[in-house]
Amino acid sequence: MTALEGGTTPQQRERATTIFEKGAAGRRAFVAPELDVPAVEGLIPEGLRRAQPPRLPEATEPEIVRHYVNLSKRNFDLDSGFYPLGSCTMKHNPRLHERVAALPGHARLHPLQDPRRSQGALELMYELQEALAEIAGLPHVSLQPSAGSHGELAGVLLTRAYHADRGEHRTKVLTPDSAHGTNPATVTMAGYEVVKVALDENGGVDVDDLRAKTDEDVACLMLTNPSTLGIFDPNIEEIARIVHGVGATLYYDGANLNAIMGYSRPGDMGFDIVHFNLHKTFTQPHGGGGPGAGPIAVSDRIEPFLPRPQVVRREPSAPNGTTASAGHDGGRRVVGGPPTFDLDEDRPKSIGKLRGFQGNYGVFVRTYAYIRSLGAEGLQDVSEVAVLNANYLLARLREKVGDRLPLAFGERCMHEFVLTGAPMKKELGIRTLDLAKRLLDHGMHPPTVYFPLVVDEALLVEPTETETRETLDAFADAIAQIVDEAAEDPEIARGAPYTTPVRRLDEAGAAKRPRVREQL
Amino acid sequence: MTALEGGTTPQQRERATTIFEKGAAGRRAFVAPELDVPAVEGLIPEGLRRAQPPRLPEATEPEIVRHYVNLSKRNFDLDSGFYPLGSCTMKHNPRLHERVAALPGHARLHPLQDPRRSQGALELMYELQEALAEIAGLPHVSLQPSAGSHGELAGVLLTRAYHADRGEHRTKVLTPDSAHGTNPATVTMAGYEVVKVALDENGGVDVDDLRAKTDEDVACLMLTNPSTLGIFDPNIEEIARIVHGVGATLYYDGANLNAIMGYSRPGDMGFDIVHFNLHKTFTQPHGGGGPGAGPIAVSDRIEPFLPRPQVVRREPSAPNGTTASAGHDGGRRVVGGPPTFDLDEDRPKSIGKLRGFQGNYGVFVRTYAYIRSLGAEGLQDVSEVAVLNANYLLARLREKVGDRLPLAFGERCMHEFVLTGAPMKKELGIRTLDLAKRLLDHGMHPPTVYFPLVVDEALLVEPTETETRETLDAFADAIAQIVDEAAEDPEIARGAPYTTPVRRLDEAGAAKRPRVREQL
Amino acid sequence: MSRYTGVTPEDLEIMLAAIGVGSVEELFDSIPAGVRLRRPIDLPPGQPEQAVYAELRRLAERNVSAEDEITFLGAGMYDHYVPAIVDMLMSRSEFLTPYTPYQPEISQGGLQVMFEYQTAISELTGLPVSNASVYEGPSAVGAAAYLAKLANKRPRVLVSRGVHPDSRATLETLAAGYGTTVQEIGLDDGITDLDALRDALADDVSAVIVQQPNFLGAVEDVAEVAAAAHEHGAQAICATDPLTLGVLEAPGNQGVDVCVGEGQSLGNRLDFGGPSFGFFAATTEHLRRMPGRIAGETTDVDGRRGFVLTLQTREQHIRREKATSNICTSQALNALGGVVYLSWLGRRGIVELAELMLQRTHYARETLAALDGVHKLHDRPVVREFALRLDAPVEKVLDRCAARGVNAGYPLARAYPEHPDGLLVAITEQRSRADIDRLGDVLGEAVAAERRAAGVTA
Amino acid sequence: MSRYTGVTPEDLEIMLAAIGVGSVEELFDSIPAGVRLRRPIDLPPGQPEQAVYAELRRLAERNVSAEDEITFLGAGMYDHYVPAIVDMLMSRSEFLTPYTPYQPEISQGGLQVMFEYQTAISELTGLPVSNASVYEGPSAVGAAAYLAKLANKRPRVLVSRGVHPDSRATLETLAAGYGTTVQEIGLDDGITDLDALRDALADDVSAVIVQQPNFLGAVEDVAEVAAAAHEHGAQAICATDPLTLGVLEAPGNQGVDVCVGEGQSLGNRLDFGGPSFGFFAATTEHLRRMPGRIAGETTDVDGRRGFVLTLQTREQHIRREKATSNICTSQALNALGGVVYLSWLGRRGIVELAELMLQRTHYARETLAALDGVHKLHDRPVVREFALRLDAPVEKVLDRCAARGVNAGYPLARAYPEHPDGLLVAITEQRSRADIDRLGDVLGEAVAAERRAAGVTA
Ligand SMILES: Cc1ncc(COP(=O)(O)O)c(C=O)c1O
Ligand SMILES: Cc1ncc(COP(=O)(O)O)c(C=O)c1O
Repeated sequence: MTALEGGTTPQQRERATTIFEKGAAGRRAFVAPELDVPAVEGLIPEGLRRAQPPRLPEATEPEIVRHYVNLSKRNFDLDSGFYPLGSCTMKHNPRLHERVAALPGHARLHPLQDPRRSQGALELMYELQEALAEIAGLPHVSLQPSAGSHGELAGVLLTRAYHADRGEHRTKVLTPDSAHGTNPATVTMAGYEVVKVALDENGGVDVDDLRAKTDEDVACLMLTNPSTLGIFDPNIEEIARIVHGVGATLYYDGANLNAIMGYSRPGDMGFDIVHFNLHKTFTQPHGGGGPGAGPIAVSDRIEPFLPRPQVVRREPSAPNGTTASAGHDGGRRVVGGPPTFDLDEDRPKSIGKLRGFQGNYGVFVRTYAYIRSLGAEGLQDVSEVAVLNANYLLARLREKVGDRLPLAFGERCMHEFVLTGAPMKKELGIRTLDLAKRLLDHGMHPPTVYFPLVVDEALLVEPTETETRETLDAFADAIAQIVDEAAEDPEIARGAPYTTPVRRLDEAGAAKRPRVREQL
Repeated sequence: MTALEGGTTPQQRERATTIFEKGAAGRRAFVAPELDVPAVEGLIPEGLRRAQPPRLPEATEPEIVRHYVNLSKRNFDLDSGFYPLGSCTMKHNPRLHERVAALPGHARLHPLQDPRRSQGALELMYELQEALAEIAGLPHVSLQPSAGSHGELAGVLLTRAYHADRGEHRTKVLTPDSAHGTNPATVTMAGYEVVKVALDENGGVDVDDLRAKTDEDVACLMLTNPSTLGIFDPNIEEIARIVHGVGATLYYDGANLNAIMGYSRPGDMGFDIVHFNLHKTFTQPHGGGGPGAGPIAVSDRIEPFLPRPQVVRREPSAPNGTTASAGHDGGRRVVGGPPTFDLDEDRPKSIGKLRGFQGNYGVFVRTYAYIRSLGAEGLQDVSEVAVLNANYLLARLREKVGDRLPLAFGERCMHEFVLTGAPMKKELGIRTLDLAKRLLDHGMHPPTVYFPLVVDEALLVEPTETETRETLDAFADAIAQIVDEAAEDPEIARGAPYTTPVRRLDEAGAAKRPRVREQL
Repeated sequence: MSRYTGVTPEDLEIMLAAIGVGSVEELFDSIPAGVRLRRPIDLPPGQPEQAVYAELRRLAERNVSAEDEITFLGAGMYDHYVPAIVDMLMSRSEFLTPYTPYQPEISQGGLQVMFEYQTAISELTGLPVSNASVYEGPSAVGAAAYLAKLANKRPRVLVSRGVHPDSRATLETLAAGYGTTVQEIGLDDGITDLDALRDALADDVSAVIVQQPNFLGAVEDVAEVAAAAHEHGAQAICATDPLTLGVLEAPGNQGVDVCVGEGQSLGNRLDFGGPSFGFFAATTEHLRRMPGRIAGETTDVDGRRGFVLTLQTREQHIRREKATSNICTSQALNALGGVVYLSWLGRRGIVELAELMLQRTHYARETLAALDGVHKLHDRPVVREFALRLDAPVEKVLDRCAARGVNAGYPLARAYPEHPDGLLVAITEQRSRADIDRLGDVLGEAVAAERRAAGVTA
Repeated sequence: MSRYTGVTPEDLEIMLAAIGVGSVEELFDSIPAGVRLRRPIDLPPGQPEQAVYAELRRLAERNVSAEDEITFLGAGMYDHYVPAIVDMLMSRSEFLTPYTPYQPEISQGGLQVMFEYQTAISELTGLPVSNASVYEGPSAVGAAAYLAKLANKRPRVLVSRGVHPDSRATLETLAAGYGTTVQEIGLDDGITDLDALRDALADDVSAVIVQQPNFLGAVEDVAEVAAAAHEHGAQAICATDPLTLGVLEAPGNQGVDVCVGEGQSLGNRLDFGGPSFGFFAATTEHLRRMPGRIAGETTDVDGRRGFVLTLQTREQHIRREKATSNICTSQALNALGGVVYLSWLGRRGIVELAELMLQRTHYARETLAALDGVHKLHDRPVVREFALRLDAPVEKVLDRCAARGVNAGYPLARAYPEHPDGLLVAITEQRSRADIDRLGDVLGEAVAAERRAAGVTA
């Protein structure tokens, strides 16, 4: 095996050309419907009328299809191989979800359709709220946020509104060192100051440091549990006591919810606000960077501030518009006909809106289908197998490369784990990045690298529950092979990848002289 | 560039494993609906009950998806590159057709649904019959045959029925040397003897030979025009006269219809029976070997024998069931309400059925959409551009490699053309097969090779109308490059391909010791 | 230019110059004047994509599909649930758009799918070899009889009246071509009359054809039929519904030489009758006589495992008039749907699904036969479909049911005049007990109403 | 085991042994007893695929979608035709299932799509830089104001009342976080009151936000707004409907600094409001302040052209609390739909489509305003949507129209109490003249009926 193994593949030989370089003047894919009304000149005053048409592509439909189909082949994807990208929960995306989301009754439903004529959608959203409330262990849900970080923003703004309502003005939000970047970024956007909390020697929150930093200026602690280290914080009850002790809220970053369904609930841990990443635990496909959705569940004291509108169920006995039973309401029995569903805009203490309309409904359809498919038992199975798979893969890796790539903290993990490549770097002279790049030549997606920041040369591995033992074994073998290979010749990994459509890219150069669009 | 250019790609490194080798005992993708009726034992007597379940795969849904997605990546396809496979008309497959064919009103319609409750389907079939009749220039259409060769069989059986009805018993069917293999194979299956007709020096039917062989024993002449040589037979009128002179039928193999729409019609050339390959001219996707459809259009004298049922339009004024207006009927005006459509089984002289139900309706939906999309002008544009593209590509190739790969007959072509690789073989020592295999390394599908049989080292090139000039140029360049490369070192082509998932395969060995299923 | 063609004025100029002609029309000069079309094609003008979509939707909505009613219509095609992964895989460009795999090096995906499909069909039918698909069910029956003729050159086939009417009709049509006489064997209390079969058998019989379960839903004793055929050196051909093979013995284990059938129930849509696929499996003896494509395993020059189309000397493109069949384009994509479906169903699933149908079919049969004026047409074991007799005009009863959103099944009189009062009812995993009970209500009321109308007092 | 998980009993044994525990439960021992869930999750049991499909169909059928009525409802999302190739490409596994392209070597497809998308948005808006998408329209407005704040640190933004009500609401919510005061500028005869705007402008104004066309459908004089903003050193932000830019001047050519908007009309489905995408384009000055992913062109070690996520030091995963935005997962797939749609539409098509909307909108406005009891709410030029006043209760009129299969539009009173009688009517290429005429009939009759009911004599 040489550093140039694989040589030049057909894909590598092709220069990347954009759709703007394809086609020719005058070609088209679109055929306009006929102008069936009298043509009137001058409907737009000259100064406001576009002088030059936008230079969009000019290509036939076959050219466009071929261009994008070939582009797609320059992507690695979850349907083709293992994707253990830590913190991202790259689980199988059932195609049933795409089918049901595409039903015209869902896909072509206008967001402003009268609620009386969108009862199916509202029922679905209501039932999803109920299901998420049960999973979170918190009674009230807003589906509105568009992604995890949007949910975080909602959560911190809710905290602000909650304190403001009590006449309090707080200035700080705590996040542990292991927090995802969206946590501190959110805090800033929401107008608070970030205060970092240290980790203890087991990777959990340093309770003493927390206690020291928690005062009446603290509005909130943002935490994910299990943490981005894959560790369930054993002091969670104490942490909640400390935070609640000063009247702050406890925010749960739900990115790691996949680990605990059926075993624990954020609400039971004392969290006030939780976001869900429907594109992680609930298998909305990632789409190469979205769409997702980041619903939030909250406790009673936060409920008044939830975004508007809320989806509510109205019991048939109640005169319309008078009693709205929002959120979790226990019984489901029907008196005097079926219940109806509505959008409740009348929320005087609401923080307002976080986006247009009612949220990413198409994502809700998929999530709803997933929850109905799996049911209670299936969701618990998800977490059990996710944790089992992670621990098995960890065991296999420790057995094979435990000295070079040791576990960063502890002995076991929840649904993911963090290895440190520090010994490998020191002993073999290859970095975690090199290992990752070399994995590409093995046809696997690398784990998350260099996150969480608290671990040197971090490798965050999340296999998910939908992978088989065979795949986990193959991954462990590939890692071992790369480490062995590096022991012989570290240059191979350092030069990797070799077989991908392009090889290592000049990221620094890209940032220095940004070219962010095609020059026409 | 060396003979082993490209080395080993990641795909090449993977051993092909079948779905039967994947998974593990007990795994599953299917979850059965609950048994909601009382379970009764012994419903099937022991001897008739299956003793051992079929050893089907046992795999989860993610395993199945990944298996087949990865298999798909081992296929070349029309959406990825140029596919100038002569005689196959590999034109762009519009995705609109897949969308409309999937509408539940079409896709989930049962073939035995009462005609009163399948009016949309019957209307579509009726309108398609009308459109195909107009395109063929023959008044009556049966949509039933499943593919071209099935249409051929229908045509020869119709000929048999026609002659039998006249009390004639004929024994021979004529086909030219350039005929597609399905023509003679059909003749045999239909119980006739094949008599070959020679070609003249221009690649057309040798009229003298035809005259010599045409006698009262001849039932039919099967012809494609333009022929598989891409040549429109200039003597077609004379040929028709000769064949009709002895009372035989003239059968049109419609595989090459893409060349002449708007310029000529088989019916006007004197053909009695025509088949259409909806998967060629009318862009039903080929699916890696089907499905297709092979409707036939026939003249008045053949009409009584058409397969049953026929789709008919009934005018509202006529009492139901009394007047069925089958086939082409001129006017479309409606008197007293809209017309209805029905299946007419009452065809006493019919040859019967060629298959179950009414034919490949899903294919008809696509064809209908295509004809509606293009309209009269668009269909003519198809043939014009198909012929223009072929002639342009021919010109480019003659300019670049005309000495090594000359045109087999004549100076120009219709929608496709045949080169002979004989000089290349002699001068450079590589065969047409080698050229084809080397093209694979250029990311293009080779033309049809070694067909038609009448041309030595044949290369049958059909670019189709949906390719751009740029693509044709790239193909000509690739061919020239391969020829030049072979002039330097013929071993490169002889060893090609190098970059495909597998390299040249042992076909002889496969046939000698056939392994046609996985051993479990 | 259209949305699919892209010759710009500039392209045209360059291309005509390269060719050396002055216009596109000139390229058509070789078409003699006498056969030229001298007017535009008489079809409506082209339409934008959205208009074509709207038109096809309009037509779709004039059909009552299995999505619009509770349907018990079967009789050869069945409303099974098609899992989403089948659609997804069938619509991948890489499977949807290639031609038959003539270049194996770039067609390993399709070829391996064929090989896997053949394996699955072989497992299902209990026969060692399968081809990669034929058109569909009835023509597969015709092709099987042709194979028998190629094998033993005998002039006569016997076909059970329990075989699908379309299969029998197709067989007759094709046999008229290849010169085989078709003789029908009647039914006795729902299944093939074995005595009549034995009487008809002789050494000039090429093949005996039976269907399992037969058109009336009854389970045949295929082993008996095969044994009888073999006694006279005839081929035993069985047409079967593949999903029933989850509970019924594999025909290959019952002595059958050729097993064929309609594959629609395996992950293919109804599509008003097609495209679906036909399967074709046989004993090894017949391998070199099989129609259609066959994928075989082999190795490449570097020793890698690979797949090719094999035994092509059977086929029309090589052997021409000596080919064992004229089939060329077949149903590869639909067969892909079939093998993906079978993989999805899996070894346990096919048994569970067939068992579910068996139990629900029993329940439905008993429920309906308990209605006033409704009787079993026969008492034979059934798996997924059964025949009833109604004491009321069947077509009228069907109309009454349809008006209430239930399609009660297939009126047997259309194909079996001897059963003017017959109704064939099909069950799939999509018809729940609640659906069956609803059918019971609706059918019972419809029969009662028709009887009242006819003056019968219940 | 479920259909998505595959730990067989044998697997389990091997895995537990490798880990060194006796059961799966043991792996959850680190969860303290006090926070353990001691009962099963309270949700219904899992369902087979077919049952879930049936349930989701049931829900879908309880909605009246744009497929079920002739709809003129717009107000931010529009019923445009989505070409089939968009669905096809968006559903390819290679685009549908990957994560954000953190490993560029195996993500060139997605990265190049972003680069092409950025180019298309830049062309449309007339601004040199675009990001790769934000969530959707209204939050994009909030993000644009945040960028302005980052740029000039000023405490106040002015927003036209012509900006979408959801955008204004979202802006208020977000601004409450980052500490910006939002002040609304009223409308004068349909468009932003320029005098009021000039009065409100001062050197503490961070940005002025206007929408083109505005919520009432009127074309704004964006250049005037931008000039006024710039006079005080404020940023000019324009929210726009991208399809109207086929006929309306590009905001970038009118002096706008940041142009954002809802991308749904570009090949995205209605989906009851999402997912779609927001676009975000700006002047080069703002490049390093933009929120979200940006793809940039570069080369690999062998000199090949390639694409990467660039300028990541703006982003949360690098800069954390100093990031210019907290956005992480965005709307890449929807943006893919957008650029495929724009490629399909093409340079000529976008003009043709916008022109078609313009003409039909004019026709519809004149047709409806000619009805008794129906008046234009303003006289400004409109492109694809226009506001009317009815001499009848709007919600009741809408109900009457809905009962006849026509959705006549959006009742302005819901967001504009000052227009209790207002109706907003949207046109797309899917609404033909015949549809518009039908709306005219139905609306005219509904208004008349309501006026009769109220005792008005026509
Ligand atoms: C731990 C954690 N928190 C928050 C987020 C942000 O979620 P989103 O990308 O949905 O905004 C992520 C996603 O990467 C995450 O892993
Ligand atoms: C000239 C010609 N005739 C007949 C056929 C047979 O058509 P089909 O494959 O549809 O049976 C073909 C297809 O390859 C062909 O090219």
